[in-house]
Amino acid sequence: MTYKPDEVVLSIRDLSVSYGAQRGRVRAVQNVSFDLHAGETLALIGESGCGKSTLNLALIRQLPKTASIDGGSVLYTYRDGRQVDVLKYTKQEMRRYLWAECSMVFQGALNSLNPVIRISEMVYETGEAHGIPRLEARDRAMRLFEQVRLDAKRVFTSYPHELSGGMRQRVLLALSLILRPQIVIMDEPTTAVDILTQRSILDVLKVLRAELNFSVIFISHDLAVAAEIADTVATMYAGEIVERGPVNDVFYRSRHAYTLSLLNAAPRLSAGAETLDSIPGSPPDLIVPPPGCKFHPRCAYVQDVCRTVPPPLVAYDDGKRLAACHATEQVQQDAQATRILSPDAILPIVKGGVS
Amino acid sequence: MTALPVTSAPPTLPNDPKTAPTLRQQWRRIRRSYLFKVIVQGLVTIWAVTTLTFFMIRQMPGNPFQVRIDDLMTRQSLTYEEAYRAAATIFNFDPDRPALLQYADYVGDLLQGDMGMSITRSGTTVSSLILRYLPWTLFCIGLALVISFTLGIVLGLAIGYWRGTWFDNLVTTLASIISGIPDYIIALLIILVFGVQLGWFQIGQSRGGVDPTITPALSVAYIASILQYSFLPILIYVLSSVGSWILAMKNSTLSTLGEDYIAVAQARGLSQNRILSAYIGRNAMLPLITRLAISVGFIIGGSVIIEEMFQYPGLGRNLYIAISTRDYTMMQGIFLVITAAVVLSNIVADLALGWLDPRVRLDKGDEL
Amino acid sequence: MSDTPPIVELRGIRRSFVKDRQLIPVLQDINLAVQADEILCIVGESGCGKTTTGKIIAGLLDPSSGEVIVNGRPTESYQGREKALLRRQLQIVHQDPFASLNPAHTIGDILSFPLKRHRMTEGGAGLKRRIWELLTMVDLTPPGDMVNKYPHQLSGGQRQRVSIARALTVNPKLIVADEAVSMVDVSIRITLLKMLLRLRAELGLTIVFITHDLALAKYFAWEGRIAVMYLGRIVEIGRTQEVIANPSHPYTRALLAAVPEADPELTRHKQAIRLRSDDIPRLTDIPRGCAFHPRCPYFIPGMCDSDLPELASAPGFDQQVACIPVQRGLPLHVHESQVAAEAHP
Amino acid sequence: MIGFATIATPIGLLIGLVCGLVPLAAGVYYKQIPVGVIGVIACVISGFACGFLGGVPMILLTYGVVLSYAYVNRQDPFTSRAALIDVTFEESRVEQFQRSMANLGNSIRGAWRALTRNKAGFLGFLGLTFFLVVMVFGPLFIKYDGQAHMERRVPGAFAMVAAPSAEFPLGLDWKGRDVLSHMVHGGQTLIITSIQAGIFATVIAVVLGSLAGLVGGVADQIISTIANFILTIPAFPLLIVLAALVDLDSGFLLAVLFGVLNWPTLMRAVRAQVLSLRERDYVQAAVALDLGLWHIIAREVFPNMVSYIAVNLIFTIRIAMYSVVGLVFLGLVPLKEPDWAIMIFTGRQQGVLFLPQAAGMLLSPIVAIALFQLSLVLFARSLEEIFNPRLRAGV
Repeated sequence: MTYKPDEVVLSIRDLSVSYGAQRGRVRAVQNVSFDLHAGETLALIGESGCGKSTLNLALIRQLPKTASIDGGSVLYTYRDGRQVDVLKYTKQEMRRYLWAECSMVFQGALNSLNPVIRISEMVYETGEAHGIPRLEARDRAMRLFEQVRLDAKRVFTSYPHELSGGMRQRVLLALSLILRPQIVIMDEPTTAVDILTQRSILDVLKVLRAELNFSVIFISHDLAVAAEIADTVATMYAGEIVERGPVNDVFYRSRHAYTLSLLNAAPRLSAGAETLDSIPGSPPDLIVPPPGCKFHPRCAYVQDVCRTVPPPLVAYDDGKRLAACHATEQVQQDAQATRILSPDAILPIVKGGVS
Repeated sequence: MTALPVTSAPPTLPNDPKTAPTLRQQWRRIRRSYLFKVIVQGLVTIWAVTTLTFFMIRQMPGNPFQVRIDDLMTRQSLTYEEAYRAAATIFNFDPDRPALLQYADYVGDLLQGDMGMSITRSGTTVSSLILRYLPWTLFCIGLALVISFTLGIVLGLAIGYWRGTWFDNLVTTLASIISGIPDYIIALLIILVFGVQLGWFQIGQSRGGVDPTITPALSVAYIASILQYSFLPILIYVLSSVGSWILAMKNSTLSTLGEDYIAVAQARGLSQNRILSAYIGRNAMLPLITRLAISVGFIIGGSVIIEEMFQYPGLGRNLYIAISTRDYTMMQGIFLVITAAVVLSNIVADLALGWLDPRVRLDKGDEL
Repeated sequence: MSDTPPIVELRGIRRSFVKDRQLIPVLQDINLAVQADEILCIVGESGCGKTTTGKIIAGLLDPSSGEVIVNGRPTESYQGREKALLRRQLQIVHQDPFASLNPAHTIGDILSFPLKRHRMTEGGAGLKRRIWELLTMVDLTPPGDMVNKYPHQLSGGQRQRVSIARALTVNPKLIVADEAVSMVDVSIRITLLKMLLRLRAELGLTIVFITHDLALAKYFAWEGRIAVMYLGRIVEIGRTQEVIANPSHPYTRALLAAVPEADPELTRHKQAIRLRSDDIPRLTDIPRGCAFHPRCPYFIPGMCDSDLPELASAPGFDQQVACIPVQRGLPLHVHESQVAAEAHP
Repeated sequence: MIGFATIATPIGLLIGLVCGLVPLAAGVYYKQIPVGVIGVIACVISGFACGFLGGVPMILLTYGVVLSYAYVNRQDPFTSRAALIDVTFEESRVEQFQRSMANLGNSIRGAWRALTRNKAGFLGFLGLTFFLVVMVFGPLFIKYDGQAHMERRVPGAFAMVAAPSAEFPLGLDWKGRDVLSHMVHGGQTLIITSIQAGIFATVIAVVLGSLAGLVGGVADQIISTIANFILTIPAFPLLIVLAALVDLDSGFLLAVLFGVLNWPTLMRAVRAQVLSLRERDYVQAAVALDLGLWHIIAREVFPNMVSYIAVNLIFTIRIAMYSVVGLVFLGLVPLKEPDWAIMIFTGRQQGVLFLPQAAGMLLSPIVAIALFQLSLVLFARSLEEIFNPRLRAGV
């Protein structure tokens, strides 16, 4: 199903989450707002501690006890058009909403399946929890296992420890689609697996996305996987979304200094000789964040205004792109000049160098 | 220090054709199977313990003969000769027979399943005595274990899942208090405080295992009296072990709660009961199964004092009597049964673990 | 190649481990020469034996069979003082920043133990000066803050720097970086790699860099060499620029084609090479002949599944490769079973 | 082992006072009078309790604590933030001594903070201190009432036993003797024996455990089979047989016997701990740096095991007391009076167990043993924090 930019499935407004800590409140997510459209794959990229995982746990209300949602709304649109704020749901309503409307694939493939029961039992219990008879749950699972290129019969009756890491991740992927949810949140699904397994999972994901209609929130610290899979990309830093836009705009015409410096620190295999430069300093303290733009202590484009005035999230190209950076024009110019590789600099691997 | 190198080059991997397994192959498969190894190990341990106890108890000062003589002299104030003659007639025990020969006979009989005759209660075989006392101890300890294990699992799971509540704090403090105090101290506390001071139940008259006046039959009265007499020992066994079960289960539950598959289960919208039972319960219980085997040995140890205190006709008390009267064969018999019980519970625990936890499947490639 | 002997050479190295009553052959016949002053990257998927190889190079693990030759002499020939000196010349930096430093010691202790033990400095003052220099060398400034801290008070990146400083205390000749940056954030990763490159130039170090991230390997060892490992064997080794631009072994080609790139247009036009099967064989029953043949798209029955390919040169490639069809310059056609596989995905 | 009772004498008091002068002087010099005074008290107590053995080490400890409050090393290069060139690294002997004493003081204060932070643990610590103080200093204030007192029999009462009264707060025992004096004097043998037993079992377990863990191979197999073998036999009945075997008059032999019997469980835990620590990266790095086997055992592996061993030592002491009291209770070990366990045994033997007025004689030892065991268990919790560098330093 292609990405329909006009149909919004999930719209998040000013969502804020904070943790209790000895030294004070850690503001992990600060008034984050974005829309997720039908069939869209939105990649959330950022380094550890930027709040992307906290944001996701907030969306499915699985935050740890020490965390609290300080404000904002998460408006979900059912297939029949009904709109509801998930944050207002009771425990019971939440349980019906989870997995049927919004499912999740966790990063730890090795530990995401109950080690003492068979895969079949997990399929049946998921079905039962949402009123799907056993037989239908079984058929859906078997078909999904085929689609993710698994030996359905063998996998269905085996225990988790009898499957390899890659197979388990594919079982999780299939399990996340068994109730045909509109949204699937994927938290670094391919970080814990090898290169070839990662490739087969990404290919399978593209095939599934084409055949079934669901949108994806894809969390990753790996820019390459985001570049490959995302329709739109959002960069997060210190709990805030600092840039959002179509993938090519964000990668080639980045409008935020942090996004550009992340890209300049990410090696590209086919780019031959590269001079990368890293981001000095270390991630900010979320209890007492630096004044003005939180990235200014580490930013190469820092100006006086950055140190005092927090940059507003401004819309560009009539709303298709958002960025919160005082030096956005300068950043975009440098990005256009450096990010696009000239064709001869690209190593032949890309052209499928096989006779 | 670097790991020790494996000197042999890797052998060529055997992939023998799948013909019908010959008898020799089948025997090799059984021999390599896990269960077979465990049973053999168990038998060797039992044999080693019996031998050790056999020789050790003979080193104890005095022997059954002298004890009976002293007893006759003090109680019936007989002279040494009279006591000696009286004792000699009853006993068929010859004190100065070399220990090794005694051992040879003993093992010989043992292999035919005969545990010899009790020395002090001459005329009755050790096995008949054990069969008379074992059920009582088995009943008490068995019931106590079942109660304290299940209670421990349920309470531990509850305070683990609802940690931080007042219920959690209350149960945790209580559990750590009673797990800190030895069983016979609890027994004394109960007897003195509830029995003597508050007079809730009469300690004096509850001697023995059941009210002798009721004819042993499957009647309600008989069973009721058994329960009434064994109520205190069982209560004390439960109190002395339930504390550690609760704390162990709480820790195991807390660590299981941190696992990813719990978060995934919750994200799948499974009901709380389903998560509590199939996910947290089953996984958290696994490490406790192995502890179950070890605790059997511990409770049997404790039963010596508890049964002695309540004059309860179990193996523990009779072991104490056998030791004080130096009844060698009786002691050997009881030690044999106790060690066999511990070895058996280890095997049962392994089997249970194998059945409950698929990762520890017994038939790891070498099916029995 | 300089005429001096390789700093560490592995000849016919095999290594097996025993895991619950089963003998698992992790390395089968590794032949590798690490030249002095070079940067050598060892890449491969998990379970290919690259960490075991790294530990054998650093002398921390004895091979089951085969020979380890250091500066031209087999390790057994070193005795007494010479052996101790050799031990200190080969150091290692581990992957996990949380486990590589002893939680019970302060950073000052960690650095002073080796310095005191081998009397690298004289007196308390000399010791402090050397610690100060080392901390500055790895950009852990101001040293005053670092010395009395415990490892759990530092970030992942800072801990790896302490690990590197600790390795430098004994003036090593070779450092094995076993996935040394893979658990650190992307932005700090590059600073650590640049620092390692700078230290290599300043101190004349040889660095063996082990990683599963091909793009990182390409960046770090662009001037050096790269060795690709699969199921306990080296399948391809040569100068990084050749191996990346002109890969010879089918497994390397599949890897390079499979890696996504941090560049949307680039990564979306890459043609992945479909393998004939996704599951990796177990180390306990490695396929006959070339271990990759069950998955290789260019599988030639009779050739790939019979004799064992050895590392050798091949027409049209500067690097060495362990693949018979490539060595014989045969054109690589997609195997017919591959076509069948595409009929019903 | 030095029995406490013999040393707690007035001369010890004198030694303590003399040693106390040092922290007092330091307190005055560094203008930390309150800390100095605490130092003096500490010296007096330890000097009094164990004479020189207690007094002299206490001088160093208290001096360190006093110094740590006042110590600022102006010249320490690492605290002065100066640039490399203009920093002088020279440090005289005296300054080095000062700095090491300050560090010692700081670590003691760190330990105290960790101890007080864990409420339950601190409660346990207070309990133990109470018992030790009563054990060491009690005998000075309450005379041991050894002979029977016929005259105290309550007219017409069946036995001499008397319930607690104003004159005898814990009542009289079956020979009309003051239960309070027995309680004060009765703790020593029992507590010392249990501690000795705990130490023996722990030492054997740690040595064999580390040996099995580090050396592995044949040594590991032998030690493990012996351990499994001993574990199969229920500990208590075996102890009964052995107790009868060896005619025990002193607690010391009983402690050794208990140590020999109870090391397996702890040995297995220590072995597992050593095996896991041995695989850690920092141990491998120490091998690479050629720091030597001794350094690896003593400085790399052991510090991470200390909190583990300390906690297990406490549990072993607890089990030891359980067994000792159990043996005495069954009358299998003829320990001399006055002893808590003997009070219970005689209570049962004389048939006074069921007399309400015997509550004083029976309940006081039982409650005392229960409380001592409880404080041991609670104290183990804060031990975990004292020895764990992460918890202590990372406050």
